[in-house]
Amino acid sequence: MSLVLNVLSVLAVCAGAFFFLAGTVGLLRFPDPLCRLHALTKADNIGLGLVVIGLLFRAASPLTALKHVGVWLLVLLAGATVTQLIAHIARPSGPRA
Amino acid sequence: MSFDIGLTLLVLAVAAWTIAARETFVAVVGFVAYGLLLAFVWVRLAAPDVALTEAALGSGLTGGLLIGASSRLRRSQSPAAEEAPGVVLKAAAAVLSILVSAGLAAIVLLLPDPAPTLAPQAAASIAATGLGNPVTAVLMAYRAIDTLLEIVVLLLALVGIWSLAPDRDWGRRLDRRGSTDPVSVLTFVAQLLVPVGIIVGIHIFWVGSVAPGGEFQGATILATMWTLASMAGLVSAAAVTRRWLRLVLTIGPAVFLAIGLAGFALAGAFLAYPKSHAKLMILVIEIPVTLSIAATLALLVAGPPERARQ
Amino acid sequence: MADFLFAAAGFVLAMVALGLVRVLRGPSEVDRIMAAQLVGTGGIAALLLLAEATGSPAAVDVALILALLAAFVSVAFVTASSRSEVDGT
Amino acid sequence: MPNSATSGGFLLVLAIVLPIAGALLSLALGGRHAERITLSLMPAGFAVALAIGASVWRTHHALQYFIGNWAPPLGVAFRADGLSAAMMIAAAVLVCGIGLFARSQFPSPRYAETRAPLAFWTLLLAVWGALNAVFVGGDLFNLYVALELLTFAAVPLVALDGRAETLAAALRYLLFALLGSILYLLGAVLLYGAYGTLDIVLLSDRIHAGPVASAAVSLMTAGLLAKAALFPFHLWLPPAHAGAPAPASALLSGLVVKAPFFLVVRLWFDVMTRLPEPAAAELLGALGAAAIIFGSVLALRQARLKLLIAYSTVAQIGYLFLMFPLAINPETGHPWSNAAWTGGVLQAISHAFAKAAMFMAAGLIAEALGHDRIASLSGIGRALPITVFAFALGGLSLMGLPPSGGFVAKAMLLTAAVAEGQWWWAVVVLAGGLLAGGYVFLVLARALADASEPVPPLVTISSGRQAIPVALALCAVLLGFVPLRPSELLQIGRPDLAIGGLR
Amino acid sequence: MTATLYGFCAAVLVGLGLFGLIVHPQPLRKILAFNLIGGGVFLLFGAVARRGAAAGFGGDPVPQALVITGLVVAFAATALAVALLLRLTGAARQAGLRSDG
Repeated sequence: MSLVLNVLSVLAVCAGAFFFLAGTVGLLRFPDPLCRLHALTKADNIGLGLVVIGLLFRAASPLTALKHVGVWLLVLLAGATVTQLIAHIARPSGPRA
Repeated sequence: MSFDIGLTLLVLAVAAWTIAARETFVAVVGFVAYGLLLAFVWVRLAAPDVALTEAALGSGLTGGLLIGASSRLRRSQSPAAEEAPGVVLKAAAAVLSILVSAGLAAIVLLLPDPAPTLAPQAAASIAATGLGNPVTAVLMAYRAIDTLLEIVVLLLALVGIWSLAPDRDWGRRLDRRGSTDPVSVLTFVAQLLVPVGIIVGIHIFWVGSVAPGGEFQGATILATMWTLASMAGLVSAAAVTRRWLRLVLTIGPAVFLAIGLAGFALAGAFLAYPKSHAKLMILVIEIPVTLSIAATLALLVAGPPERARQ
Repeated sequence: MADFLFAAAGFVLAMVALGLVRVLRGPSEVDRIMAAQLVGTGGIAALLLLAEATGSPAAVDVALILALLAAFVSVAFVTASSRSEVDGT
Repeated sequence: MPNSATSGGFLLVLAIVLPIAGALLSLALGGRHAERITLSLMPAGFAVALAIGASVWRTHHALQYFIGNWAPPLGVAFRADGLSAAMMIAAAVLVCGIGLFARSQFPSPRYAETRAPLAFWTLLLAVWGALNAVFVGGDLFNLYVALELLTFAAVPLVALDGRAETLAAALRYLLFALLGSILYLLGAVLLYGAYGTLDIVLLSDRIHAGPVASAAVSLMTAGLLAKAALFPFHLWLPPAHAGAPAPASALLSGLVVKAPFFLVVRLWFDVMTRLPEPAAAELLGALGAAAIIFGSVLALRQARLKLLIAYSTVAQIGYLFLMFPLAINPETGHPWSNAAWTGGVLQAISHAFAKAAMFMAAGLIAEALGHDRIASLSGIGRALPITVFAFALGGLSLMGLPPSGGFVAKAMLLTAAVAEGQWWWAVVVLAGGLLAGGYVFLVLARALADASEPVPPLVTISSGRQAIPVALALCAVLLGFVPLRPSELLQIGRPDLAIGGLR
Repeated sequence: MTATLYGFCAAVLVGLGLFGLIVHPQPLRKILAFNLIGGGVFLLFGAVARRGAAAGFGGDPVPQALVITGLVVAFAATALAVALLLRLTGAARQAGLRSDG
């Protein structure tokens, strides 16, 4: 059982790490800010989510699990807000960027 | 070990960037990242209490303060900026800095092995405090006088900041942040985040007696949440002359002092706690202290009372 | 297992370091804010992995605070830059 | 040093707690009550300082107190030896004088609270508490917190009037002070890393010569020098001290810069009891000599009275550091039984009184004339004779003419210089005295000159206010009747004081 | 070993901050540099604490607690310096307007 959980955990963490890689590559390579914005927020939020899922398989207590999920939700919220607010700024002053 | 080397290089790169960046705003961005990485380092150094403080204060609240300052300064041209230093001064400064760094690094290698430590003594006495977290025991019992004076330092910084207010604005509400911010996303986020943050802050404060956490970390989170709410226009600070505000600010150190003085009668010394009630008395101090620190930190970020600019 | 988690934390941190290049290079403010966001998210992920790898539960609390404050700092960034966009230039 | 708290040790706690509690109360009740709280606490604080002095004098031992009954190294100790007691009494007298003097400048508002009185009275109490914390602190980190307390209380006093110049001066002062604190802390960290304690007495037992100790002490000393404004770290001082309101200038120049000096003395004579560093002491002395000459010459060239007095502070701080090369001599026994040690401490105290009196006098003159340009002081001697008299009395001490504390202090430094065969310090002391005579007479000559037409003062100054600088200047003069030998009070509680320690 | 590594890191941070403090003319950059030095000093204390791990604690709790105190004091210093700087900027601008007009 624990072997299965470990394998699942490893898989999820690996997938998460891959998404971080993708997000970083996107941030560095995509040409315009809104594209980068898109790539980044999607990729690293999914990456963190997968890491959290991977760690949930090994969570010691319900409280720890709750904290992990809380971390993810908070980051999602922060990401969504910032995307929203940035899009707000970036559009009017588009050419400047 | 290689992980730590990588982290060290990352910290140093970000720090160097903070110094080298041409624009102030960019340097501030670098500084926030620096604070975050330092929180990481503190975890690696087995100092979770410090990591919590660094995360909340070093990266969060200081970051917010500096970001606000740099954006305000950018709008107004910097005041009579002294001319940039010449090459000679730069070279001399570089030589001095390298010497200091090299000297300190050499001293790190010269520190005695095994290292002197107070950990055994702290462990031996912790039972008398009724606490489970040795760092809290140091802050609230062994060296409580430092903590008491430090809270007074915070209040003095606030008095100092208030003393910068223009006389005509004394007694005005602190409404510097555009409380009519039209960006409703901000309001929404604040409404969602602030209650969560308050719960987290109280949790961090509460576990402090037995686990990493405590009044400074909890209070910082509460202050941050207040600042967020005020940025979204959900709350605004009362005028600095309000009596209840003054009471909130001073109740913590006042209770701390009162219990400290009661120690003369109850336990034979200033800031001593009777063994049977030590934990309870520390808790009685910590609750108002957390409140006062949170209020002080929030007002330190808010700045002096000033008329909102048109 | 701990070694694997450690390595994963290191990898994510390396990604953060690469993302920082964007903070440093700009060119626009928006990029800097986004990169700061990446540093925050990646740092938090690395911290969670590290907490599990070294068995230090308090690191999860640190991650929780960082997540909470990542939102705060981002909002401060955005309000600061939006304010300077509005009445600056 | 006994291994337990001594009787009467609780007085040390009171010396800190009373002003701090007063500051908290002022903040809580508001600016309308701050003045009354301060004035009613002054006698109590003064009594505590006297009681500490009496207790030290009577028992011939340092007072000691362990906070919360936690003995060092885990806990924090407060200690008061003769040196602490003398400084605390001087601080108490000065704070009381400054408080009485400031009443008309920062009066309690009748109705709504106003900014300046709240800030001034709260910060005055806080400075007092912080000074006492510095004077009794027995733990290097606790002293760091005390130094920060002092910085945060002192810096806002500079910018109370909110003008751009004073704000710039306050910011520069703050940056210097912060750099000083962080260097001090860095040194303390190294000492803890090497010896596992921050307690001064324990440290003095454990410390041994080596690169770590040298580096730590150098860093701490450098930081403290930045705060004490010793040349070449003096740049922040003149604008800050000259720009502050007169009572605040008196407090800053008289007392606040003496706290870091006091800590340098602690560090060099109490922590490093067994580590004489003659070369480093020579360097401190050389910086002091440079400060004396440089500060005095610049003082002579100032056009404004308050700036002249501020540059004179830069010079007078220089004298304090002459005691290091003269007192540190591993062959002639305990440094504190040396005249130079006592002379340096006496200079710190008598300069505090003299300089506070002079800044107050300058403040009154500026108030009466509406300006403080030295060139247009003519006739002020007739309008404010008592004030000009106070200025002259203070000047006496700066010049080192008898009878004054400055005379005794400088005579002791001279004696030591001759006795040690280091005559070049004597030349500096004498040259500094001449230059001080120059700038004091420059002011007096202008002030006593008859104006071509009588200048009616803009504001009449009550004689009660004029009496305060006179009283403080008289304190400086009274110190001149201290006998010319190492003072007994200052010797109490010096480490390893043998029976025959007094020469 | 980790402690020594981070001790080196602290040493370099102090040097970097010192350089910035001397070289940068703008006050806000000086404030940032001061915080960098502060970070270095606290980190060095942290390294000292880590070396003192004993009695089942991962580090000596006394320096750790002192670092927390120091961080809070450093924050207060930053806040005061920033407030002074902003007020100075405002006052200088007003003075400039007055002398211009």
